[in-house]
Amino acid sequence: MAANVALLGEAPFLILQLLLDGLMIGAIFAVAAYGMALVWGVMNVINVVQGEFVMLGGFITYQLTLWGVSPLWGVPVAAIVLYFIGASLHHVVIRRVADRDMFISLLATFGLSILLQQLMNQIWGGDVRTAQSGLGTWFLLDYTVTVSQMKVAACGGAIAIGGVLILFLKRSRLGQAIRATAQNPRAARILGIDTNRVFAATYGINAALCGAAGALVVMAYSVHPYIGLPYTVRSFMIVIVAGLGNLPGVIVAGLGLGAAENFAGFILGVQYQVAFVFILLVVILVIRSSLLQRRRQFLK
Amino acid sequence: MTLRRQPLLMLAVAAAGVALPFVIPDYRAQIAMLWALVIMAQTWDITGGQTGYNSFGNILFFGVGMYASVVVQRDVGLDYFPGLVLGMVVGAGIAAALAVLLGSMILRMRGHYFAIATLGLGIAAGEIAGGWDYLGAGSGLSPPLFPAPPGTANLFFAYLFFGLAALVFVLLAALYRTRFGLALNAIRDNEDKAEAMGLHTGVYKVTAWTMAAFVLGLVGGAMGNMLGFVDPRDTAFAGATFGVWMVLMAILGGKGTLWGPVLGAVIFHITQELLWTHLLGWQRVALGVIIVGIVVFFPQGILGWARTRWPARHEPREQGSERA
Amino acid sequence: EAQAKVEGDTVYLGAAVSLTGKYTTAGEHTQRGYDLAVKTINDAGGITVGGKTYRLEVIYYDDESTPARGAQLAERLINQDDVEFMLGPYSSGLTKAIAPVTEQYGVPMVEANGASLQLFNKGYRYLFAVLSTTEQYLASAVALAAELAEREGRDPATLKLAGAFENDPFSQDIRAGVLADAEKLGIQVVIDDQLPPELNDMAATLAKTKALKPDILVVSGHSKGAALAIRQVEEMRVDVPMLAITHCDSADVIGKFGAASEYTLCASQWAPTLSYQDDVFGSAADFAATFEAEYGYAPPYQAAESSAAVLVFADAFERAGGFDKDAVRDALAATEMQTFYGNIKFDETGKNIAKPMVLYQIQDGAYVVVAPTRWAASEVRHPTPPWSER
Amino acid sequence: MAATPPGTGPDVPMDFETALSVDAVEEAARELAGEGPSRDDLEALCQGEPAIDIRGLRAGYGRMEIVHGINLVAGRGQSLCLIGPNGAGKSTVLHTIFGFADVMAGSIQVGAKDVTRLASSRRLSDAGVAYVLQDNSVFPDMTVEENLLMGGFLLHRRGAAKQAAERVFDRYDRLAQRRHRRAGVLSGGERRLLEISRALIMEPDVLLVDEPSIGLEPRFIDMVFEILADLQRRDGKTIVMVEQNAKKGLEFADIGYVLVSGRLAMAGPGDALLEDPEVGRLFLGA
Amino acid sequence: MSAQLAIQGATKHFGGITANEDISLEVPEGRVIGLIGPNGSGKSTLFNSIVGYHPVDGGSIRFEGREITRLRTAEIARLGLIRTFQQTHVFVRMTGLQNMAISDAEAGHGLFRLMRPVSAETRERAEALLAFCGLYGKRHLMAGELSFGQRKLLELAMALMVRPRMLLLDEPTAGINPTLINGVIERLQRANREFGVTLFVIEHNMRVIMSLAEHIHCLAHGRLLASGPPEALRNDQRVIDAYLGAR
Ligand SMILES: Nc1ncnc2c1ncn2[C@@H]1O[C@H](COP(=O)(O)OP(=O)(O)OP(=O)(O)O)[C@@H](O)[C@H]1O
Ligand SMILES: Nc1ncnc2c1ncn2[C@@H]1O[C@H](COP(=O)(O)OP(=O)(O)OP(=O)(O)O)[C@@H](O)[C@H]1O
Ligand SMILES: [Mg+2]
Ligand SMILES: [Mg+2]
Repeated sequence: MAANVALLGEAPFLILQLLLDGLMIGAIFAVAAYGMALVWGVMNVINVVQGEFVMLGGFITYQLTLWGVSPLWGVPVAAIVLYFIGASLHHVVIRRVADRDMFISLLATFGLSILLQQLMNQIWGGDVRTAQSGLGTWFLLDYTVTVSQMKVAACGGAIAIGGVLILFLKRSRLGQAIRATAQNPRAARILGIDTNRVFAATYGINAALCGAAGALVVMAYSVHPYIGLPYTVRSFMIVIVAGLGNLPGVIVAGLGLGAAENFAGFILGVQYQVAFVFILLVVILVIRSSLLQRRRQFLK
Repeated sequence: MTLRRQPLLMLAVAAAGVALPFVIPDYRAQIAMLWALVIMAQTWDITGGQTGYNSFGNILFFGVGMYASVVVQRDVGLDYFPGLVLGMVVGAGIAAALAVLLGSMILRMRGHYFAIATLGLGIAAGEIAGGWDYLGAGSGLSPPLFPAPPGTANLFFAYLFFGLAALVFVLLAALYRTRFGLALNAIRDNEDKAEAMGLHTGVYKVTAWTMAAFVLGLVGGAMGNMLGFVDPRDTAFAGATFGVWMVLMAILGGKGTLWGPVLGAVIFHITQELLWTHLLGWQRVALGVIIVGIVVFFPQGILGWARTRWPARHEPREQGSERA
Repeated sequence: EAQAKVEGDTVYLGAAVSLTGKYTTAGEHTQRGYDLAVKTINDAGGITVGGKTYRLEVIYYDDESTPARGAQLAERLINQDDVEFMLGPYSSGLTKAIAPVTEQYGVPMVEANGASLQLFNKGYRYLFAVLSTTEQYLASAVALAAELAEREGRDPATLKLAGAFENDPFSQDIRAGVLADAEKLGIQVVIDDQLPPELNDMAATLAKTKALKPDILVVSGHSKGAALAIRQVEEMRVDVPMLAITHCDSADVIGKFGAASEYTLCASQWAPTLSYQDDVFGSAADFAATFEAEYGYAPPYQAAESSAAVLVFADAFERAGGFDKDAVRDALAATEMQTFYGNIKFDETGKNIAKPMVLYQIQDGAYVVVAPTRWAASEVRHPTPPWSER
Repeated sequence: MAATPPGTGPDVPMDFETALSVDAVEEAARELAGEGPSRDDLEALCQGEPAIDIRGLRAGYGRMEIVHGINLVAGRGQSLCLIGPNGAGKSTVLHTIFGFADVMAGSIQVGAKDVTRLASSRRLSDAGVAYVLQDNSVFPDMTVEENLLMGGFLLHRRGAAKQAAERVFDRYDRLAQRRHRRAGVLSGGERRLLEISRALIMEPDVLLVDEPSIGLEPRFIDMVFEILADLQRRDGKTIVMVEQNAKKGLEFADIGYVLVSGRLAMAGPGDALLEDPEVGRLFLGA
Repeated sequence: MSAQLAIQGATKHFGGITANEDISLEVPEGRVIGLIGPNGSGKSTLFNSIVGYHPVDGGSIRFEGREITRLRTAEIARLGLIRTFQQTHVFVRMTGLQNMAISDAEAGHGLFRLMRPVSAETRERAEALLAFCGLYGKRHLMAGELSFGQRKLLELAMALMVRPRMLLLDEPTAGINPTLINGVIERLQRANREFGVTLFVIEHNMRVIMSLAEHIHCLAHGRLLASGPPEALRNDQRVIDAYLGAR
């Protein structure tokens, strides 16, 4: 461990490289986290299928490349397909569990998550899939630092998606309905807002965001049927750190998490990278909860 | 479940527990697993059902017990059975100590924050074990072979887990009749009010979780030996299987009831075995469908559903007007 | 009590394989290897035991890539399905979970995908492995590096090695083998990373590699590790003279990454170009052709070794002249045969000592055997030119 | 008849003069009511063409039936007040009119339109029914102005909602002063005012109001009733309200209905009920 | 005689909102004291501060001579200072009797004392108090199945089960049928007189507060506006302006 820290000192370009790589994966986490924040805030559902939506987006994009379509089209196509998948899942399952104990929806979405994992495993097989975007690589500092153009595009795309989402919620009619429903669903209903459709749309938008993220993932990294959990868990962490209803905070937290994780993997050894993330999650929860306790409030 | 029929039912289950390994000897391994699952569901329900603290990370204690027991057997140099017993006890002790330590920190969180914190702990534990060479790191550990002819190992574990399940059941039945049981329910129903009435809620929550941890430590300690191989992520800290199943079984049967977790575990285990046999490769798709089905159609569990269906059957209810 | 599972003219073998979960891909190769051998044997009239001919059939369960499930399924195969002969699962971890069960019941198991050396120091009597054990996987790569260094007039002790190994029983064993070899040759290990199973980004390890400039980079992590390594080494332009990995063919790295996979060294249990042969499949190349005709892709070695396991059982049944478990076990222990997959002879611990590993290099878009010298089809291309020149 | 409590220790006195049981009140009310008012009695109370007409309504939540076959008619521009003990089903009747509860039998007609099976999100747009809920229903993180604009969510032109909001601000200075504040920080009375005026943006014909005075300080209670009176007299709205403060409610309303255990026990003009000694004893706590 | 509950300069802010500002008042032992004031004037906030729900920003609170400003809710409750809630809080999935059993402070809250079955005495006292509050016939019903008014009564019975030294009641009659209100008033008066429980009551219902309280404090905008006996307060111009309105 000390050796790793020393190495950072000897080869400072590593710091830049780790930071860039961390920020780029962090941006993708952030997109999935937007969706989770939305569904959580509006419907009071913690959506555990988040990662599987990302995975589906990746497979859809991969399928496009098999048909000879450029994977860059995967971003809009996966988003649209996932929107409809999300809306139908809402119709069949989520709508029936959403107004119950939150724990019930947690379990229901968990069930969906293993269902989708296995379904994809049966359909596409368990293989690792990637899609070549055809974009190249930039080199900085005399070839020591490499920046994949695809990852930069993914990062930029993620931030742009976030911006569009914030504007959409603020300005559009559906966005307003979503905000109103989030704050008081009953009141929204007495004003003639069809909250069920708002929920379906919210859930669909969430799925679409994840689908877009998945398209970026398959181009910048890789997908396979069991890739979901890390995205779900990281979305959750990001939302907790940023605080519900704080979309700009989500992107900052996402980038921060990506970077922190990368540095932790480097310094502690990659085998402890995942442990680090989860312990960080617990530590953040404990700290937040004891700060609140001082004011006699609770994380709930 | 009427109160009057309880002893009869318990007698029936006890008879089944004693007789089954000989009635269907080919299924001894499954019978042992069944009772182990029953215990997992029962212990999950102490916090999840009775106290309203839904944990996704109780698998932590199971895994700790499993590793502790195998390491004790490996390093202490006792014979098989003394080693196993010592290992189970040490594992349970460590699990309980961890529950006290971690519980006093994270049981302050409420609702799903607690659930997620426990999930994080469970996964982190698996990852740490997977990186720790003393515990065999990613290669896992192999416990000693059972020192008896084939088939007896399963017989032994079937009775061990049955005995433990029965003991846990009886103890919990007694516990839930005390005011401590009521205090747990009070926390579940309205923790603010429980505090406002002067209850030491923090102490009770930690105690409840510690009880669950202790028993799970025992189960894990024995389970490692029964399965014959300890893998950090897929056996010991198997959040995606045992970890979730215990929650599911309790909910399926009816959480917050004495019989619910037992019933849930039995139905779940049998269903799952059937799926494995008949739906090769698709069994987890089916499992997903079943999970969703359970929470959509039986959110109160089978017992809860039965109760709304046939409401008159439980608890004596006196009609008649009170004194004016 | 359980009767031997030989009904009429059918002999049943039991197997738990990974049809779902993280080993799905390789599990499928395994299952297809078993199926193909069974089909080929049956089509050729089955096996003749004690003057009577029998067909083979395999009873499968899905172990979901989890050891706990695997152990239970072994119990179930033996107790409920009354299977008396087992084929192995995929991966060392699963084999470790199942072997104690088969051992308890004295059920012979021939396995083809559990390479961990630790399986063979437990004193198991009923476990037989047709494949070479883990310490051999990348030993030839490390030895090759040392040899090449000497040829260049360099002391092998000045070499630096970087390793990234998935944190599972198989790769951890490989790691142990590589570290031991490095120590023996005096090679300095500068990176020793253990990749978590859920990792999908090796950037941190590769950045370190760039900083430390090792002479050899070794990566082991099933199919996913292979794909990740090739992709990110290219993307990050990591210049390393020698890259050696496992699971090239099962991950189909040539198909996925094309030119980026050039120069990569791949450890393999088997190659279609080897000159072994047997009566059932013919030569190694014949097997490859049969497999490709059946399943539409070239057989990865996981499939080949699985087919070989069935051949070993068939041979042992015939020599045992019956289906008594212990007689079959003894026949297995006495195996000495050649198959399309290689020579097979078990030592007293049950591992195959008659077959070496081979080392491929990807040259001009094809797998070419470069070591050991006996089968080398071509000279190794070394060092890998830097990315700026490729 | 009564189950006597055992062990009534010396420290718990048991000689009370006053009743303390919902059941006791219900029992008495049921005796008083006998069969309850007939459909004809109710129609007689309705003046002009009915703006809302409920026939034989059975409704509840899920499988549980709470309202057991009631009729209700109120004419255009009339106000009707439902009173009754806790848990009688008063709020459930309003819920049912707006489609928040499950109808098991019967029909609900608003104006000329049968709305029994209409989705609740379309009752405002298609039938002109607006609802002021018993508990708080503002959007706490939106400003007062945004809340009013949400009241005009169904208006497809944004300008129209804006104009309607301006009219509200012209009328109620209290709200105008606070138009850019978050609604979450309003006081109870201001919040009630906002809820009522928001319900009026779409110019509904029928206004359902659940316990306008609950939790309000005395001054606000008067203010809210003034607003309601204004709406009825000046704008000719039909108002159906539930009020636990039965005295206030009956003083205000043209028609009073007494609901007991999901059934109509009595009905009559508001002032007549107010003077009825039995009603006074049972519901006004006189 | 020094007051049982003494509040000195209690101040509480929520973000920019001042909920309580420098409130000082006393509640003498054995009396019934009222607290009135417009909506949002900080009445519930003051109660919350007293029972340790949230700490005050400034000032001190003493109960029976003991500083309780920084104590936690449960500790304060164990001193015999119990509150009820504006929205009812009962244990909805437990029966009335169970609700009472767990409220029995005399049977003990220590872990070991809890690990015993419910004693006969506890049960008897619970039944008697349920009868006192008119709920004896419903003692086996889940508290969640009770009507709103009945839950309020159950909450009162639970509070009495603790044998509190002082009860803080937050709008005990809000949402209760006017006829039943008379019954509640009588029960409260008896509890005060015969069990010797000090009562500190928030109410908007003037009829209730005037017939119950011996002394009333009125808050407005988070500050103490006026104090005095009911009659005096009813005619206090400041109170009329801020709260009661012209009659
Ligand atoms: N969402 C619901 N699901 C099931 N039961 C309900 C629901 N809402 C109310 N109830 C039950 O229906 C009955 C009538 O409730 P309702 O709210 O209509 O009474 P109410 O007359 O308005 O009483 P209050 O004066 O206390 O507001 C009560 O017994 C209540 O417990
Ligand atoms: N937890 C909180 N966070 C933020 N603001 C709060 C909180 N609790 C109370 N407030 C605010 O403090 C002020 C006083 O509230 P409080 O509940 O004490 O009023 P009250 O006198 O009890 O009124 P009511 O008669 O309506 O119950 C209000 O403006 C309220 O919005
Ligand atoms: Mg109501
Ligand atoms: Mg208040």
